[in-house]
Amino acid sequence: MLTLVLLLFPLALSLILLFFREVKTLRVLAFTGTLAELALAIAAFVQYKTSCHCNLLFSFDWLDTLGVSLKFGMDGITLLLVMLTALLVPIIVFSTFSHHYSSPASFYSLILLMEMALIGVFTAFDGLVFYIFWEMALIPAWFICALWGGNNRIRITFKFFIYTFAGSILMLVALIYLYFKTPLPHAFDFQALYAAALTPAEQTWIFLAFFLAFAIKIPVFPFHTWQPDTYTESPAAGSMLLAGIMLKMGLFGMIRWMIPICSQSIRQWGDMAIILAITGIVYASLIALRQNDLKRLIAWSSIAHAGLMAAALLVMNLKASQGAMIQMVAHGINITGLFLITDLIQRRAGTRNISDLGGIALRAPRLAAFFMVILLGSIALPLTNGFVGEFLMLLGIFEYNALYAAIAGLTMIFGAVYMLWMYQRVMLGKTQPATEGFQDLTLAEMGMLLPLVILIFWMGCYPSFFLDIPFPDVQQILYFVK
Amino acid sequence: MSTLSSVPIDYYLVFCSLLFCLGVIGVLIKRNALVILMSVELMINSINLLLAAFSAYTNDPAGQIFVFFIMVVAAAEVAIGLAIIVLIYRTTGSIDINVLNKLKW
Amino acid sequence: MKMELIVALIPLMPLLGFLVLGAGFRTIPRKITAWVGPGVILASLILALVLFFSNGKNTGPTEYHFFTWISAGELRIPLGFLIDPLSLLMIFVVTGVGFIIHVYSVGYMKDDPGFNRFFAFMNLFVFSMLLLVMGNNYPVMFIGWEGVGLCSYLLIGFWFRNQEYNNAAKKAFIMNRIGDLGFLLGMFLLFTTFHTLDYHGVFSQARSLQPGDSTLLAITLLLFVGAVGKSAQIPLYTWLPDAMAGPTPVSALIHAATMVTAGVYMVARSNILYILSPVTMTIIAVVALATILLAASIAVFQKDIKKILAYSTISQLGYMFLALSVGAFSGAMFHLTTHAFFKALLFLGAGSVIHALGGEQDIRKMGGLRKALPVTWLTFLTGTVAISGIPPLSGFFSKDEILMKTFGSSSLLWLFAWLGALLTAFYMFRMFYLVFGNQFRGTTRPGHPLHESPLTMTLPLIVLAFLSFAGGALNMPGLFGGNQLLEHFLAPVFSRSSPALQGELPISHATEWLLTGITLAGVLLMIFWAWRRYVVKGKGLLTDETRRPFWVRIVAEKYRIDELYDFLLVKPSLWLSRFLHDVVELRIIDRMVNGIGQAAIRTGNLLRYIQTGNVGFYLFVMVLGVILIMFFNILI
Amino acid sequence: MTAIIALTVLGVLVLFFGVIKLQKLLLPLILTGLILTMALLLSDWNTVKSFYNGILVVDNTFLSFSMVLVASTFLIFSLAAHYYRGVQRPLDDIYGVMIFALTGAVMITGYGNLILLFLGIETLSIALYVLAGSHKEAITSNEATLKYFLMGSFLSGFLLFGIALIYGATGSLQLETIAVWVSACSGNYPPLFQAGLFLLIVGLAFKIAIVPFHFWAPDVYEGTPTLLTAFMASVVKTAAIVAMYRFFHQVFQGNQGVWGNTLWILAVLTIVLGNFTGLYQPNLKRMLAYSSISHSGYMLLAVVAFNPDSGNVLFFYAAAYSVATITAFAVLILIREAHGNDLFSSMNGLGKTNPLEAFCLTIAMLSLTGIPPLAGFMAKYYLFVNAIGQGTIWLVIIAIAGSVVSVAYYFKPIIAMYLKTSSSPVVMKVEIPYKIHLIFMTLLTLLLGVMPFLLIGKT
Repeated sequence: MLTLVLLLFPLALSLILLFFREVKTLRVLAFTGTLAELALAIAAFVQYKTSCHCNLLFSFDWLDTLGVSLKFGMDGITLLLVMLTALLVPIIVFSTFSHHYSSPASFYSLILLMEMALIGVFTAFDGLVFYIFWEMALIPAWFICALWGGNNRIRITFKFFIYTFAGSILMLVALIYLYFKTPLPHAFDFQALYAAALTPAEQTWIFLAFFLAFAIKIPVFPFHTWQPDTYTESPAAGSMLLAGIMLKMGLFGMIRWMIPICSQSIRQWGDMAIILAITGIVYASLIALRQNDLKRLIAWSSIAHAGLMAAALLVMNLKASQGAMIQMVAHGINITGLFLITDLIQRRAGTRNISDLGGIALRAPRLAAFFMVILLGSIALPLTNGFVGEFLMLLGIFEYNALYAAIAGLTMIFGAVYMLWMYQRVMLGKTQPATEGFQDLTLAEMGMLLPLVILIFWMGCYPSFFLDIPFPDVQQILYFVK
Repeated sequence: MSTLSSVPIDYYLVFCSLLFCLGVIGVLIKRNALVILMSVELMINSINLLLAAFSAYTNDPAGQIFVFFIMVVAAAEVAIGLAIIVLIYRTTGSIDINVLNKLKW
Repeated sequence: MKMELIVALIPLMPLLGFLVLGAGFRTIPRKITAWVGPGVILASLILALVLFFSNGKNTGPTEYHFFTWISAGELRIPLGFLIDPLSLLMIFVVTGVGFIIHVYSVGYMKDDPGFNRFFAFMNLFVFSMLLLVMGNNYPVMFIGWEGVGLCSYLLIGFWFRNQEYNNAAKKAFIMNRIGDLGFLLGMFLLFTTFHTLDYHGVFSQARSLQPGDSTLLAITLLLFVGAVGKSAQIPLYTWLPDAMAGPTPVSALIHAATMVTAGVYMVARSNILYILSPVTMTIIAVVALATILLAASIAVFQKDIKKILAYSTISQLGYMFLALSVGAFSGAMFHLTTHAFFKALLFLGAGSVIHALGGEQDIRKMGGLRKALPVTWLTFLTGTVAISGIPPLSGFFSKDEILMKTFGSSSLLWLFAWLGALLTAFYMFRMFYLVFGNQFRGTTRPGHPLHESPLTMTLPLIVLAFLSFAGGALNMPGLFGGNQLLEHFLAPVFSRSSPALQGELPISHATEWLLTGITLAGVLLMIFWAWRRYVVKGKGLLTDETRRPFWVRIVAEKYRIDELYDFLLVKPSLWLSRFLHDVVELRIIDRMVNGIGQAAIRTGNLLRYIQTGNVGFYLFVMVLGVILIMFFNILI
Repeated sequence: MTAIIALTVLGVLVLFFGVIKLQKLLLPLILTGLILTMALLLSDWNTVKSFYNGILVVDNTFLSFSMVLVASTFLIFSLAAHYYRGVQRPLDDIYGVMIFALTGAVMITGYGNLILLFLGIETLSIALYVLAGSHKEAITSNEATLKYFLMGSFLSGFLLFGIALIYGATGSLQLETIAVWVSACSGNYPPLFQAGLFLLIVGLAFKIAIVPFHFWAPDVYEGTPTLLTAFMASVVKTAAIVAMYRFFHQVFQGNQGVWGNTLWILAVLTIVLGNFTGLYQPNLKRMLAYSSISHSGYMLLAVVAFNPDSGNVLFFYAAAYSVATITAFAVLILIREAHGNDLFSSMNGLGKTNPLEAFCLTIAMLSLTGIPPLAGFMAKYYLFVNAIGQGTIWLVIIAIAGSVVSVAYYFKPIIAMYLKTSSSPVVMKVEIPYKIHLIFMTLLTLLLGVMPFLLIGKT
């Protein structure tokens, strides 16, 4: 039941928000609402932990003629991502307070709608319901990016929409096809789908369909071309939602839907996919070396990280998968932090161009400190959240194929190169005209960044807490694969 | 009845088909709305004949009843058709079907 | 007091210091910082002593587990510490030298606006370094390993207004990262072979392996890559000279005494693995020798006082690796220790000189500082003599031992090592004479006369001078009637690998005396030459450098290695980056994606012309359709 | 049966009201009449009767689809008040003819005899010829009616010929009898019958606007007064597709027949051409015409993958499609009034000036695209499940490729309304009932999407 509340609460709130005009009230409502959602998520977590891992199932026969049932639930994997979502959204909402968006009502209600859709994606235990939310998430995302985005947003966000839509609709066919392969009575329930009897050929086709959908969403090289532009053109909140959470949809889909269903064909064809992902790591990192736009640079770095996560999931061993799971959270936190900082800088200096910035550390040592911490997280320094994930993932990949690990490991070096280069150009050196009168962080802003920083260290120093949450389910899935 | 059935059915079939095709060809090659209308009538009449023939051969009155229906409908259609042609003539001063092509692409 | 607590507190004290100073780096007054910064280090030094004496007799390794850090499947990485002689020695070096340098910094950084930040970073460094040496498994070592890298980055770029410094810092971090990747892969291979990353587990299993095992070869090589990065050996050494951009105490602590020796520590720690893979040992030996000579030769022509010391550090590290490569682990650790003393001393002395000259680092603008800076002069002299290896100073014993062991393994190696020793003596005294000999060549700024440094700086100098004078006593070789304390102390750590060492031929005392004599003679000759050249002839490097022979110029320009790397690595990767973005990304991939969309729209534009608006045409096409349908369905 | 009678009476009454100058009461009369018809239809739900020895068969297929038709008409009529606001001339004729058209449509959802099929279609068509030209002054309207009439009568000739041949082959016009005959010849049919069958298909394909018999659709849609275009796009299409479905259902007892490949190809052609051509249209109305073509392609998919469930699929699809389309046309009417044209450029900034209307149009567009959780998605989903169940997966893949393309044009109005700003924003005056009507239809779209079980599996 709690799951359902968790799902419907943002929806209700987003509808309520539409009836308000006053910006202040809207902000307060949205923020408190999202905080309440976070509280709910935590409550769900507690219940999950205490009540012997019963996965808070809510089920309702929706289209029994078509074997579709509105089935929502929580397991460790879900929980981790739901918590991430519930945590990041308030921060994102908070970060928007300093902006003045036109028609705020729809803005905040869209954000909440998005949250609802995301939680739906994560909690869906039914294939079709998963797909429905998957598509639903696209609409608010598109509107947020398109309505409050940059100058040539129309073309770019449209490309984003149609590209991702094209990718995911193939998944629908795959799902329906699976549906008919499920043991009678046909059902979309994920256990049923796992049990679907497929010939190798069929499995390969389904694998391709799924992979395309997820690869575009994540995005995995070479399906990434929509991503840098979209991240760059989107409003800050949009970029955070896309990179911080929506990206995880694809990875989540991989582990929850693709891997258990087509493990055979992954064994057979997975190498192609892994090679793509790893190519993407190097490719994106290299390109990131020469980006002048902060957001764009972060976007490229995100492609690199996502590639590593995808590869880790595809090698299908426990370490890599666990690493990917924790890295999903870590990446969500780090990239949100990076976008937050970018946003702060852009609002203060009026530009995002690295070449126009510099010497901010002189004016804003606090900002410099926070930035450094988040940056360390994203270049995977030990005792920060980034390391645990990358260590496990690389170890897992290494066990699968040492060469892949060696190449994927380059991300450690390249990541350091472009991130430090960026930090040096933005924060260090002498001040530029743009950064002369740069204000240091206000208390509010520090309060906004603090949770992220705390999590960065918490996850870095005591990751066991986070690793234990999804462990049983990841183990089960991988056991299932064997 | 006997006179009808003294001719093999295939003859009717071929003949009516020919008539029908004539009508079709007429529609295709003519540009004058009125003539096209007449060609359509030709098609319909060929069908009427065919139906009549069939019903005669199968001793089933339905076909012939159907013919009556068709005649009625055809009449209605012609009425409407003429009205439209008149309308067109009023507005464009011609009944050439290709004069009117504002609506395209 | 419980042992766990003490052990835990040793690294935690500096961490505490970091947190305090870091949190309040704008508010805390300097006075307090001046006490807190060194204080925490002193605290952990004392704790280390307590630890040492409390379990004085049993030097056997004791492990302390605190909690499981990372766990996935069969992988369990505890956050645990291993206290054994080796780690104890390192703890003492780190905290001891670290403390002295902290004290020194109080004086040195007195007027710097970033006073608190500096000490925060320094404490953080000590914390990471302690983690590195105390960890009981590779990942924990790796934490420290990367942590010290970070601190070195932060401290090299301490004066971040200057982008040159920032570049140096970045270079250091990235080169270290390259090494770290090797380390990481090495760890992975370790895990896949031994299914554990604890020292204990790994070594106990490794002992059962055959010497020359191929997996071990790979592991050791990968780990060595890490060591190369961290300890600035060929080919990853170029960051160290640039690292001199940092404040001098940083150079003393991080880039001379402790961090750069982490590689040595790591190899010594995994001695069993290395003993079992002779090929790696050979490679190390070659790399080490090459580094010794290369660095030393470059040092001869340097003009920047700190750069000279940096290159000398590189070559000294080379000596340590040489020792490791011939299995003289305790020798390496011995040299590590003494080197920590005298190199720290030299750096601090240099710092005092720079301080006196108001930031001047070019030795051509120095000279005759003896009168102005007596304490510095004397201590610096001690350091110089020590590093040149003149008895009875510490450097002599440690280096002598290494040379002996090297000779024991192969006389060819010894020859090159010997050459290195001579070069060392030469460039060190060259520097010494140029700085302190003759007349002052520089210019003093008005109102800023040459002055001896304050007590906070000179006192550490004196202490270190004493240490580097008497440090040899730690491990007096049997030759001189010493009872190799350190060697025996460390024996339990290296005993496991000693069986494999039985192969080495024992050297008779006679040969030892002979070798020592030769070395000593050469060294003295070099010192004499340096004296002739720079004091008597008084050449202050004022000879214009264009008339130099080609090879000299090459050496003077550091063999153009930096340029080479720039040409081989930096430029290509930047070019590749641009190529990928401008051509592959925009011209190929993205164009393909957009192409599909545009193709669709074009098709649409073409197709819509079917809708001609001409009824005749419509009718015709329809009939055509009918005919086709009929044709295909009935006639066929 | 009662429903048909009721509708006929209603039509007559409308004309009568016109004669006695009760223009004001026309719409109330019609709406109540339609509701009454609905009631009548509902009243004999789940009863199977046949009238006039099987000419008209009243079963759930008939009832459900008739309800869709009547409901759509109802929705359209409730737009009429606004649409004909300024018009002085009496409207009884137009309304009456619309009702008669509806009657024809209802007839062909329940024909048990080809005669009734023909009569129904002709009733429908002839009425539509009139309606298409009902805007006498507009030359476009004239052109529309001319084109529609010429092609319509021509193609109904083919239909008729087809019926005649079938009659000749099977010796009967009664579907049951034909069915018996068909099952007798077990798979291999004489060419005479096949020819008849395909001519019949062609005749119906024309009404449904299936490529290559779609040519009338774009032009006629554009020329016809918008309200009536809505009628064509929803009612006529539904009726025609049902007619086709019914024929196959009755005659072939729900198992695949010789027509499979042909329809397969026609469906592909329709989907591809409809979607691609839609891409380049400058104005909303014509775009909707092509969209309707592509949707007839999708509906055809249900007939291609023929199985007992196809009826349900078509029913739900028709309902979802009709609602969305009528919503779109409803907004289109407003835009036309405000700007005199319906170019996308004239919709710029609508999101700011008329948020409600913009929102409704957006929902309609998304539903037509097939975005969850809207009716359109469920319809497409149900369709695909049905089709893939029958193993026509490639057709489905082409279909989804088509709907990916369709995103491009369905988003044109959305982008125009929300992302573009117009130099001279015009705030459209919309009276409350109209707004309510829009909201109602939008909610209907949402409802069908969220609770599809209301309609799925009901025929």
